[in-house]
Amino acid sequence: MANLKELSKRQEPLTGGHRLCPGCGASIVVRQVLLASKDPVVVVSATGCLEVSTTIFPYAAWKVPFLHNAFENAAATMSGVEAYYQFLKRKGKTSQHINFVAFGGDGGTYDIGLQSLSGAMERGHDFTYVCYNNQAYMNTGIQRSSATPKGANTTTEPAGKVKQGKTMSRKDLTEIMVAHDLPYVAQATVGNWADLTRKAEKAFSIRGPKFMNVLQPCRLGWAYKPEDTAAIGRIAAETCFWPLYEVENGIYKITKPREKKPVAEFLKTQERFRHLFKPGNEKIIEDIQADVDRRWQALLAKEEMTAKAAK
Amino acid sequence: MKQEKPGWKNLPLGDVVQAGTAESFETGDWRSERPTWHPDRCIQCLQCWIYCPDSSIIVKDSKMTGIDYKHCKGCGICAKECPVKPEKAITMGPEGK
Amino acid sequence: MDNTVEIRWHGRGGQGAKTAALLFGEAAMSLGKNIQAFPEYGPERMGAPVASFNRISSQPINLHCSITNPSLVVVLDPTLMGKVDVTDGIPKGGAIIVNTMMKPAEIKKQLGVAELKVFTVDASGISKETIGREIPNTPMLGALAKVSGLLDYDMMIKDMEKKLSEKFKNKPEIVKGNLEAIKRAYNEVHGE
Amino acid sequence: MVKVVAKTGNEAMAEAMRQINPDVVAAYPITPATEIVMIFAKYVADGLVDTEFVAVESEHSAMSACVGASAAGGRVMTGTSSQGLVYMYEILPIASSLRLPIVMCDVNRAISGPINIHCDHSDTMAAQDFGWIQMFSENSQEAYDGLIQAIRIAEDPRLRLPTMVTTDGFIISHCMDKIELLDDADVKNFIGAERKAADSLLNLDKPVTIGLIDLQDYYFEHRCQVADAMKNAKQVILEVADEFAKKFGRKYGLIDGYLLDDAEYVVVALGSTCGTAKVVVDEMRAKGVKAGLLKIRVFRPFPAEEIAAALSKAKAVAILDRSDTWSAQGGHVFTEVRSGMFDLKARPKMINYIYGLGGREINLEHLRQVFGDLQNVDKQPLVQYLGVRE
Repeated sequence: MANLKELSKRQEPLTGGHRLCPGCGASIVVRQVLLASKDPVVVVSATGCLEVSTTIFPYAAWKVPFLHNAFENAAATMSGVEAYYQFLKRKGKTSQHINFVAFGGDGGTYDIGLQSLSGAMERGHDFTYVCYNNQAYMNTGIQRSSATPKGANTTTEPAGKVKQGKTMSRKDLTEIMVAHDLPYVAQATVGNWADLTRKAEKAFSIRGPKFMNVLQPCRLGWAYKPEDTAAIGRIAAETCFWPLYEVENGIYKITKPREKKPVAEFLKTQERFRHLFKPGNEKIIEDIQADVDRRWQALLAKEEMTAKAAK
Repeated sequence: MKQEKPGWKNLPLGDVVQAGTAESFETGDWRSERPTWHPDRCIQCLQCWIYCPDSSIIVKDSKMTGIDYKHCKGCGICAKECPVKPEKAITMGPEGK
Repeated sequence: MDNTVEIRWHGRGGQGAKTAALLFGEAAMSLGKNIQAFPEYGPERMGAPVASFNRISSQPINLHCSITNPSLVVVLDPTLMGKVDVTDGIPKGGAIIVNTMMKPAEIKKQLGVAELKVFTVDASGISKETIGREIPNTPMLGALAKVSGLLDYDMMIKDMEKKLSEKFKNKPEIVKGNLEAIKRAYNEVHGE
Repeated sequence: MVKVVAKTGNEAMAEAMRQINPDVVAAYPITPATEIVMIFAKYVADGLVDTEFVAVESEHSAMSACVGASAAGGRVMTGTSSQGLVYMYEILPIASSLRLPIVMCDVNRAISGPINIHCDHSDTMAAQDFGWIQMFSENSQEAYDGLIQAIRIAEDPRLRLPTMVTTDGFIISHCMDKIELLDDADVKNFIGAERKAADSLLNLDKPVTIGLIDLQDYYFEHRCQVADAMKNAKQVILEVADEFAKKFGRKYGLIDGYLLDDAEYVVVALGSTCGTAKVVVDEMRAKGVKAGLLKIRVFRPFPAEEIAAALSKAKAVAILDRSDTWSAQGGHVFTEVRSGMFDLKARPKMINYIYGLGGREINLEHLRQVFGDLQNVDKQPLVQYLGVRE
């Protein structure tokens, strides 16, 4: 795996001068993923924070080729880009290897873009889809998505007098992608650059469709101080709210925290969960903890089971 | 000085620009907190560089050489992630003193 | 318009009424005619009564409306008679060709169409004997060629042989069987 | 060498696609356009084309993939119909604003609801505002010729506009007709061996960002560029048609008249109905009525000046719309033709017929009625629904 000195010699994928919030995790994801590529990259992005803030005409922050089409179709758009590249390769018009990377937020990936993503993954296009997952529609003002966790305060499922934020648990898109039988699926977070770039490197070393679900703390929507972005990402992993793991050809491999911290350690770092700490809401935090534990145990079991199957 | 924007006849056809034009766009004026780099304390671990959301840690030949104040928005991630103890190699202070 | 002949084919979904119209159209085109061949479309599935159509003309065909008064009607499946009005719209002097072992006079009586010419041919039987299975649409091409007088017999056989040989390169027995079916139906169709 | 064959509209379009040999095709099945894709998929499976075929999971993804492949620099085609086109609507104006010369076969079918699989022009007409060139076909030959010309038109450096060529669902798409094919080599020479893209996402030496967000300060300018290209498109379409006519003998215009020059009573129509109308024009002429037909081949850009000039001497004009705007003021063709005629000093009386929705029959009798009405035009309402039960 490349160390930081080696990474720093690579082409910087983004310039400064984009209009993402100070402390935004999305551009951290982009830089850490794309720097992991030794080969040239070509990027497609769904509509979202990342896209609108980095490409305000005539100011493009991307130093690598970049295409935006619409909100729900980054994967389908990339299918076309990759198809043309395959055509060029087959016809002997290029021999240059390119790593194709599609970025989408959780709204454009979990919700409106799920069909497009599923289709592209099933068709086996050779590209890596990276969901920069900040667990709500941050670009349009913090509306809930199916990635929004239980209890979170969003503008379309707000905490109020009789409701305490989102009532349903989040969709597990990583597992949905695993069910597509992809050669590589990974879950990572902002805050552990070595883990994220290693997973991106791994994805780039594999031919076929790859999916990476990267938890991206959002200082606007989660409401915390801008310097905490990476630190909160790390707590998400340490509490197993967002386990770091990868699935390569069906075999699970989990990066286990040294000590599994209570989920409240994660929840209390952000305003979006503040109402849960009011008297009377203890049960909700207990439920969230139970949910985290159940999913964590299931994950451990999958690791054990698939390790056996691999032997 | 305000620059005249091109009319449709002078714009290239289609919604396309050369890569990296945002470099000329200043976001340094977003800053209310200003990072200061202390080279004497810096251990050149590049944690600040890999976590900077604004590509504003200047690295030359794998060495941190300064901060791009034209683009740095002053989020403070670099200072927070700096592992140097007891005093960090990047510290935050108020902007525009 | 005057020399345009309009034809309607009746069959059941899956019996090849559409294919028959296409084949007849292609054959006529090969012999220098202007043609149209089109099926009637709906969500019907296998077994449902279906129809298909031809226009054959020595002039370019501009018309794109449906055919309501065909001068020639081909019935691929005799069990349709009585369930579908196969004689609908046929003008006086028009002809209907039925795949059946019955005699033309019997069919004429059954359909109650004194003013129409009725022809019959046992296309199912012919196809079983020549091709080895029941596909009446192929022999009916021969019967229609005879009754319509639209296609020169020798030229049509030559053209069919060429097309079938291209399609079934490695199966000469299929080519032979199909040609035989067309020839027999051409000769065995009779009417009054 | 001219090769005469019998082909349905779908087969003719698939054959044109084989000869065009696009780099990428992304498509999804929908009646009655499915056959085009099925036939083409077989060409791919048999190695008769070099195309990378992407069998997407929806029309939305079909158009999205087309945008991706075209932005990457490829020559890209697709085919669809009705709901499929409607599902693509969101991406159609993106294709034109990015100046991507995607070429589409659109088999005209009514749009839901109620669900219906048969022909009308609602799908294409509702897509008229997305910056796509739209060409209608009277028959399989026009669809075949139009598709080949569409590649040249779309990729012309002055335009770089996506282009759709339509046929009438079932009436043409499934009707076997006699058509003349061009040699593969002639098609290749006519369209050029490959697309020469101005910008390519895959050009690593000159990386570009495509599809930026435009705010108040640039959006209007970019849309104006599309408007300007549409203005130029008429000239380009005619140039391509002229070259096609010189090389292959078949001549096409933006509009095509039939016995129009001295016509007093004129029907304006699009697509297959024009063929049927020609038969009635002949009938009328035989009776001494100066009847004529104006066929609109190119609907986008709209040839308003050409139509106005062609109709200026007519006494009465019936405009036939196979779609409704639901404006209570007539169909799409009617409002555009009427607006185009406004500046004439003397205008013929113009009336509108909305007909054939959902595949409803339009036959000789209907057209005879229209020509009859035109001879008593003062007694006619502005808009009539032709062939509907009351």
